[in-house]
Amino acid sequence: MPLSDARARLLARAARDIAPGMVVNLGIGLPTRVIDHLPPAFPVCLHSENGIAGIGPTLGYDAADRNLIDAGGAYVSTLPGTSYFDSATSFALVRGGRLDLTMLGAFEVSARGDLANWKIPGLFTPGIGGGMELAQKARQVTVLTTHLDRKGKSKIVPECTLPLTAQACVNRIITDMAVIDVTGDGLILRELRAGLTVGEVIAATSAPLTVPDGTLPEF
Amino acid sequence: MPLSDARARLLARAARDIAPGMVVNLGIGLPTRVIDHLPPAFPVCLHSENGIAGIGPTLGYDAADRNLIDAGGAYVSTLPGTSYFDSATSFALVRGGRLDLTMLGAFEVSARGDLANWKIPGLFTPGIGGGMELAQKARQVTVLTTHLDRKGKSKIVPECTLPLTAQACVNRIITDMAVIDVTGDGLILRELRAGLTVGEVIAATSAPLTVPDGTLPEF
Amino acid sequence: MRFPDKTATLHDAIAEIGDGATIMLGGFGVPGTPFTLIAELVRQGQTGLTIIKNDANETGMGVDHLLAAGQVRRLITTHIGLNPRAIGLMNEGRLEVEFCAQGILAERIRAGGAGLAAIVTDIGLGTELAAGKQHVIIGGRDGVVETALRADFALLHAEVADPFGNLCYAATARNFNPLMATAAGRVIAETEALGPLGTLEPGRVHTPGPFVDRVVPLDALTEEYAVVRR
Amino acid sequence: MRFPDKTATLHDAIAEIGDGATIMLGGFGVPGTPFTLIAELVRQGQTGLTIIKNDANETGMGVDHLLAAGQVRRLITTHIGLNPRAIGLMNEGRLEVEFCAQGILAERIRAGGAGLAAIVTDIGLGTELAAGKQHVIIGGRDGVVETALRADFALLHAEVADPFGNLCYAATARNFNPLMATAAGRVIAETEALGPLGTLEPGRVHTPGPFVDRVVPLDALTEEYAVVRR
Repeated sequence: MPLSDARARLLARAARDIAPGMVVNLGIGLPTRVIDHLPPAFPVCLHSENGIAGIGPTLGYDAADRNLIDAGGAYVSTLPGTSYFDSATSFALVRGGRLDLTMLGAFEVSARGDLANWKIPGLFTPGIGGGMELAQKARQVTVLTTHLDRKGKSKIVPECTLPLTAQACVNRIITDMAVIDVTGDGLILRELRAGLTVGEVIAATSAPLTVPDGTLPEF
Repeated sequence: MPLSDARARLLARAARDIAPGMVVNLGIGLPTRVIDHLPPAFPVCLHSENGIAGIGPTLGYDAADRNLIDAGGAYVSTLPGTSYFDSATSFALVRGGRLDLTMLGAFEVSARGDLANWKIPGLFTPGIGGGMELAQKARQVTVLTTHLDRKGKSKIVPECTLPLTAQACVNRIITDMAVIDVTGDGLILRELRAGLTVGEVIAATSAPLTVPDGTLPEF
Repeated sequence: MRFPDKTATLHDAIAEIGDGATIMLGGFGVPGTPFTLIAELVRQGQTGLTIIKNDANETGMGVDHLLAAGQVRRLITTHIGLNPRAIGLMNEGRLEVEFCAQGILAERIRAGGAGLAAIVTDIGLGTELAAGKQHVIIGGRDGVVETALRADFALLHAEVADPFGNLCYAATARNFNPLMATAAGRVIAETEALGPLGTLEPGRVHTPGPFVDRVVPLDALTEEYAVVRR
Repeated sequence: MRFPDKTATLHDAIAEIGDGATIMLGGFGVPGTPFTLIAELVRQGQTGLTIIKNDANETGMGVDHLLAAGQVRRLITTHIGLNPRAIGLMNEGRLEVEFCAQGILAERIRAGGAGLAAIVTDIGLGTELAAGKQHVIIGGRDGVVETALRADFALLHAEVADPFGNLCYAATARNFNPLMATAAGRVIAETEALGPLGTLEPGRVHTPGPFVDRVVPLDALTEEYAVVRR
């Protein structure tokens, strides 16, 4: 299966975790793309940490409002019901428990849900931005990532080696190979990408995976 | 001199301490009345802790807006340039150093500027309201009060006996008898109400008063 | 994309509140006090409540009805001088009252809403309001730790709302309302006017919809909302 | 009563800033960044500055000019990933950088503006951002003490202002601007439009006039304010 198709399945699967009425923050990169996989007129409120709730469709440069961006710098639009607010209010929403779900990228996720996605010492030190608070305080934290890094190594690891974004914060991992839940009993394999076997996923995962009895759903 | 005339002189004298461009909070009671002694179109911004800066004239019941009051419950009005804000912002203005002057009433003021104006144990326990922060954080705190209480006792005392509103917060005391500054060297008599002698003011003041050389101005 | 509709009936919104709940009530004096929501709370009769509100209103208004009905166990407030019943109940030991400096009450609520544990301030140092509170030294200076406040419910009064819960407050009716909107598990707003989505420009919204759970449109305003002629 | 007129020329407003000043700069990316005030700061050449800003803009924009001119000693920020010069200077040890979690930077600034000493939060616990910071136990739980930030100057960008300094921000250009407006000894706002007193309805004001010291009307907007085509 070509990577682009696997990624489309990942995104479509992730979109199914967005329930009607949720307030959701989609991180830069892969997570932002989930929105394209929601049904039209789906009742969800997209938040961005630079001070907007209820983000409408992304606009091209010619239609863009120079003052209306999301935290990733994309030019976005409003909908009836959108609101703007300052940065303190924006993170009050996150830390105060009003963000139902965030989907974030990852460099590494550990077996107990530690997340590292902001710093590679010596190589990449851009600063944490809003990621720490999203990871630590959203009611549900889902990581969207390729299962393997560019060198073919598992991004799902027994212990993170990179500086943490937040400890024990990830609830679910959705990759191009599997859906994995992070629980008090460790990582549990929930779903497989169509065409893969349990053995293939276990082989690609350096952290221990629990596999429930019975047939796993495919996506 | 009748009390009402002495009070008018107190208020007129207090009004002269309001400099052009100041942001001022006038406490309930006597202080509120200072505004009537300012010249028309005087450039001052009146703040009230319930969330308004730039208060306009007080209105009668028939002209009142039910949603537009000051912290004392008086129906007030707006001017071009008035703003509304929430209670956190209102006190950010006070504690953050943007309130140039507050004028407050007092039960007792001590020789080092301690203020007691909110509680008489066993008799009167309404709660502190915004008074503590006004007293502690306005850049200039002026007490407006009758020099003597109803029993003829000095309200300017060596040490407060009532629960404090704030320690060492008062900069100036304006009474129906005198203007007194609170300094690192104690209380200094600055001005006399017309017709009174230094001896009369000293006799009416239970805290020690320093009297500068020369003739004191009258008000 | 569209947003969920949070409009609810007065009865249903208040019926979610159980005995023993902690409830924040917006308002500073009359402006911003959710009199209709409070009246329904009196009608339904939940008891053992902890109320967090700037003041206790005046005799025959708002909080006074809850006090008269014996529904309030504890009151966290800044000033109750206009409510003789509140002072009387406190003096008789039948109502537990915790006084805060007004701006510190605002900050404690805001801190709860912002997911903070506490703020550190010099307000109250050397007075009885700081007595018994935890202290911490910040940069060599003594500070009082004021813990964050959250509630089970916040009852608010808005001038204009949309069904998603975007709220706008009138004049000085804003006061504690937008702070409390962030600081409760469930936020119920009564509103004088309810318009469709888009009624409020995005830049005019005082409380963003995601903070609000229930919007109760008011059919009419009772006498309590009117100008008080003293 | 009327209100003082705080309008000033670009030159005079920035000339108040001395070498070694701590300066907050509004903006999150392009929206809300006071590019014209920054350009004048570059022209006047004050050095040894501490800059507090969400980000370091991008190459050739805003903060980048200050960095290129060697005017910045220290940067307190959340993310500089779009400015290779900032990262380079930091890695070479020529720019001191303090990273904060974004919402914690907002809260620290807000705390400074609100006259608080610090806030206590669980954000960053167990990560390097909490390393070396004071801790305090609140209600049995570990908290990180994040100290309040204040600056000598705040430079802001408003969409509309009046001469008293009431400010309104456009869309997501609000971001850190209203927080910084409360947290500096002197607050200087550039504005795209300046109207007479009364231009802004009292309920629409984002930053109340009393917080602002200087209002600089912009004659024109430079290219830096425009949509960025990547």
